[in-house]
Amino acid sequence: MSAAQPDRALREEELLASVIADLIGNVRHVAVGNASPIPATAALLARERGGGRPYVSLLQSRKHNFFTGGGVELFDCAGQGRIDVFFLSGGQIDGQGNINLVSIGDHDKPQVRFPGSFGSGYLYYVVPKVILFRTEHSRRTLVPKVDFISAPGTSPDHVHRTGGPVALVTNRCAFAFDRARRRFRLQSVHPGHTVEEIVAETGFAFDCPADIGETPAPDAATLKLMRERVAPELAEIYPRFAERVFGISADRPQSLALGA
Amino acid sequence: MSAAQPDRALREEELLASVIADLIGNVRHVAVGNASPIPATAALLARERGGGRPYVSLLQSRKHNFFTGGGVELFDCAGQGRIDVFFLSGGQIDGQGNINLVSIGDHDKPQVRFPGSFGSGYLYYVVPKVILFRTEHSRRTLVPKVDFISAPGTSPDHVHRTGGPVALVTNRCAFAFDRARRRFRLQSVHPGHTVEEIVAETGFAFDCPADIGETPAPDAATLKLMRERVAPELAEIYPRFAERVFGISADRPQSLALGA
Amino acid sequence: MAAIRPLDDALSAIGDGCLLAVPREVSGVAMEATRALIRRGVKGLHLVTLPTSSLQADLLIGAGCVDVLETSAVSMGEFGPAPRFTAAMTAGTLKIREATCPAIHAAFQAAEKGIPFVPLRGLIGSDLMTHRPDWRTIDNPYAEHDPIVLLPAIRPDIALFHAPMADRDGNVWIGRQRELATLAHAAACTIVTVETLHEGNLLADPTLAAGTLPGFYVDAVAIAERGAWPLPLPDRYPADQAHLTEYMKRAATPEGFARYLQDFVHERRAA
Amino acid sequence: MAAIRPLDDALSAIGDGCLLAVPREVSGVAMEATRALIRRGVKGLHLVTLPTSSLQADLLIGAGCVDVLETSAVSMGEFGPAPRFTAAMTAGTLKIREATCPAIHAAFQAAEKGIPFVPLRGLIGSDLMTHRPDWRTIDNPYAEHDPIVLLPAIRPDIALFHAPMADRDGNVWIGRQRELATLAHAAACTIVTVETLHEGNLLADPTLAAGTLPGFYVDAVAIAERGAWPLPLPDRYPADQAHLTEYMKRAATPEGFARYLQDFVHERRAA
Repeated sequence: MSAAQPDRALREEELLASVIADLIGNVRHVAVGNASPIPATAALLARERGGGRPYVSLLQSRKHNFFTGGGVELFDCAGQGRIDVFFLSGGQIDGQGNINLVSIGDHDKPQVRFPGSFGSGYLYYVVPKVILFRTEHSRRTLVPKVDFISAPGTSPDHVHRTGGPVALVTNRCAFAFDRARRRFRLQSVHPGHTVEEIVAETGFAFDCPADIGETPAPDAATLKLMRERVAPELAEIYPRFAERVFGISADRPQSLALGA
Repeated sequence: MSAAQPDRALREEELLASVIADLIGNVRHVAVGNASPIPATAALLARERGGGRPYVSLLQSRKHNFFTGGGVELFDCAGQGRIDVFFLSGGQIDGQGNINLVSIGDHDKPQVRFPGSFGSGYLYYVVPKVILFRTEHSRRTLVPKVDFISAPGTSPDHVHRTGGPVALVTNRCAFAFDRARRRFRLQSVHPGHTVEEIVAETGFAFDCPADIGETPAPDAATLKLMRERVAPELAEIYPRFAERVFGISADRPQSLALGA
Repeated sequence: MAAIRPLDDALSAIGDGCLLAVPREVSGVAMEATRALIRRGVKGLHLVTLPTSSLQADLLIGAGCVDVLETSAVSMGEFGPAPRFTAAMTAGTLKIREATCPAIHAAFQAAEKGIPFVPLRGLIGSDLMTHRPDWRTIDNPYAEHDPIVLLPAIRPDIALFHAPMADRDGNVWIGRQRELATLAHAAACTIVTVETLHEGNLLADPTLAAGTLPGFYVDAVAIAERGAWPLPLPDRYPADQAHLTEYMKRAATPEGFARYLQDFVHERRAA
Repeated sequence: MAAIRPLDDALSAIGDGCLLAVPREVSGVAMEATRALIRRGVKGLHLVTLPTSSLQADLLIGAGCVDVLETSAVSMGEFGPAPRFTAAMTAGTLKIREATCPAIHAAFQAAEKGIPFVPLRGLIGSDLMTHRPDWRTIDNPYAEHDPIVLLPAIRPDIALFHAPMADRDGNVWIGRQRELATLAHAAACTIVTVETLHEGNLLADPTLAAGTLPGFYVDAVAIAERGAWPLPLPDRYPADQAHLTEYMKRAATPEGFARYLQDFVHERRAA
C-alpha cells in the first residue's frame, strides 16, 4: 500500500466523494453496490470521520463487508429496513428521478445497451436515502424521460415504498430530490461550473432557487483522511480507480507506487 | 458404548423397527423427526443393510444429520422432493389416515393435550412415503374420526399433494394405506396377536383380506445389525430408549453397561 | 452494535407483553436467561418458538410468564409431555396459536426478506387452518385450480438464544444453526447469551466467519457459562438427563413445580 | 452422491438447451469448466445468473452457446461494459429476460422451498414488469389496496460453480457464499469444480461444517486448480487484472474475440 501525494490539486473524484460523504449524514448503515468507486470512497470517508459509524458494506469487498449469508443478505437487510443509504446511477436519469440501467432505443435491439438493472428495481424502493450519482453530466445522460425505467423515482401513494432518491450528484453540481414535487432542485454548483452551464447541459427541467452556492471543497482534514486512510482500502476492489485517482497500487510496494 | 446381549428374546421395539425397515424399501433419503426412536432404529437399520444407502437424517442428531442450513433445511429438502420416507404418529389416527397431534375434546380447553403438530401439517403432503407408527394399538388411539386433524390422510384431487401415508405400524399389526380407497388394509399380524383381536381393538373400519399372514420376525443377521451396529448409534439422541431396549448407555463405560 | 453486558442488563429490553422468539432445543436455548426472566417476573409474553420448544416454554408457562404461545409443539421429548404446558392447556388458561414447523420457519423467513407473507404447500384440509384465520388460501396465479396457503410474516420484538461464543464486536458464532441468523434478521432486537468470549474478531477468519452471525444484528450479548443447562448445546455438551428426570418428577404437580422454581430458579442453583 | 470425476466427465450432464444457473463473480465462478463447455461446443443454453455475471456470461455469449439470458446485469466491472454481451444485445441476437438482483435471489429461494412463487417488494412501476409477464401483481391479502409483485420460482436443470475445496463424499466448502447452497438446493443437478480435495470429511468438524454444502446435493465434483481464473476466488486469489485487460482489448471486436477463444479456450492456455 502507498500513501498518496498530500499536496496535489483536488481531483474531481475527491470532490464528489466529499459531497456524497456529507449527504450520507448521521446514519447506521451505508451499503455500496458494484462498480461504484466514488460512493465507496464516500462511505469509507464517512466511517473514518464518524469513528467507525456508520457500518459500511461494500458489496464486492471481503474486508468491508460483514455479510455472512451470501449475496441475498444485502437485499434482505434492506428489506428489513436496516440499510439507510445506498447509491445508484443510470445510463439515463430523468427529471422525475427515474433511472435507466438497461438500454436506449428499442429494448430488443437497442442502440445502446447498459449492463442491466442490478438491484435497483428493489433497493430504490426500500432504502430511505438513495443517492444518485453520475459523473457525466450531459443532455445524453440527464434526459427528459428515460427510455427504460429500471426503477422509478417515485411511486403512487398506494404503492408500498419506504425509500427513494434524495440527491443526484454529477461532475457539475449537486441536486436535491423533492419527493413531494417529484423533481430535482439544484443544490450547489461545483467549483469551475455555472448555473447557466448546468441548465444548458441538463436534459430535464429542475427547480433552481435564486441563491445557489458553490459546492464546498473538502477541508484539509477530510482530504487527508481520504487520501491516506480511505484510498488504500479501495485498492482491494477498485485497484484501477485507486491507482488512477490516488496513485495507489495494492500490487506494488509503496516506494514504487509513490513514484507512479 | 456397550454391545447388547445377542441371545435375548426379540423385543417388540425390535420387531417394529424391522417391519418399518422393510417398508422403507429402496430409496435415496429417509428422514426421522423428533421423539421417534423406533423409526430412527429402522432408518439406521435400513442404511446398515444398504451399505450406506439410503441417506438417513435424524432431526435431533448431530452425527446422523448432514444438514448444515439450520432447522428449515429438512422442510426445504422435503419441498424439493428430496425426502423419500418420513415417519409420523398421532395421539389419534383415524381410518382415513387423518392424524391428530393436538388435542382431544374442545381445542381451547381440551380433555387431553398432545405436544402439537410438529411438521406434520406439511411433511404429510410432500413426502411420498409417510409411514405412520403408533405403539399403542387401541380404540383410544385408532379412532373412527380424529378430534383435530393435524394433517389429513388424503386430499381432494385439485390440492397439490405429492405425498401421504403408505402404512401404519402398531404393536399388533401392520396396515397398508390405499390412497385411492382412502382407507387402511390389514397387511400382517404380529406374532402373538390375532385378526379378531385387531378388529376388536381398532376404532376404525379397515379392509381385511382373507389370507392375512404373520409379520415375519427379523432374521438373525438383521437382529445382529440392529443390536450391535444400530443400537449404540441411538444412544446419542435416545439414551433412555437405547438403555431400556438394548441395554446400552452412552454415559457409562461398556463393562458397566453390560452389567446393567 | 452489541457490547458484552451483565445478563440482567442484557435482558432489560424484554418487556412485559413483548413478542419473544426462541429457538428449538437443539439450536441453543438461553436457559440461564430464561431463569433470569422468571426471577425478574416478566409477564404477558407472546412466546413464539422456532419452531418447537421443550423445557424453556414449560418453565415460562408454569411460572405464569406467557399469555399467548405460538408453536408447532411443546414436548419434553423422551421424557414425555411437557407438564406445565399440558396443565395450562387442559385448564384452558393458555392461549395457543397452533402451527406446524415449516410454517413458522417460512413466516420468520418472510420477515427476514421484508415481505408481508409467503406461500407454503401442505396445510389445506388440516384443522390448523380453522384455528389460524391469518393463514389464508388463495388460488396460485401460476396454475389452474391450485389452492395454496399464505402465511403472514412473524416479526418478533425480541429474539433470544444461546450460542457457543461471541467476540467483543457482538459477532456470534452460530455454526450450522442457521435459523438463529433468520431469528435475528426477523427480530427488531436480538439478545444472545454465549458460553465464552472469543478473543479476536470472528469475521476475520473466513472459516469462522462462515458460521458467524454479524454483530450488526445483535443488540446485547451476555456471557452465561453452561447457559443452555440443563438443555444441550450443540457440539458442546449434552442434556443433563438426571436433572430433566428430576424436573419431570417435580413439575408433575403445581406444588412440585413451585418447589422446582424455588430451588433451581429463584435460588439460582445450578448443576 | 458425488464422486470426484475428470472435468469433462463431470460436465456431461450439461446438455444443449438446458437451464444452466451460475453465480456472480465474487461467489466462485467455474471458469475452467466454462472453457471446457465452449470447447465441447454446448449450444442453446438458457443461462440464469444469480444474480449477475461478468466474464463467464460474456464468453459463453460470444462463443454462441447462449440462446436466452436471464440476468440482473452483465458487466466487466471496472473494466467496462461486457463486450460480447453488449454486441449481441445491440445486434438483437440474444434473447434476454431482464431482472433485478433480489428478484433472482428470491426466485431461487422459492425453488429451494418448493413453493411455486414468492412475493417481493419494489418492482411496481419499473419497466422490468412490462418485460416480465411472468411477474404478476396481486393485491396483498393482508392489507388494503397494497399491490405486490409475485415471482415464479426458478428451477434450474443444472447449477455450476467453483469452490475452494470438496471431500470424497462430495461435501463442498462454500464458506460465506450461502447462495451457492441455494443454487444447489434449487437445481435438479449440481456440478462443482474445486481448487483442492480435502482429505477427511468436511461435515465431521463443526467449524468447517458450518460452511459446507452437503454432498447429498452435489452430483459431480471435479478438481480444477485455479478454476475461477482469471476471475477471483474469495479468500484465495484475486482477479488477474492483466489478463482481464487483455480480454477487454481482444473482445472489443469479433475477430479479436475469436483469437482470444483460440488462444485461451481451445488451446487450453492458462496464466
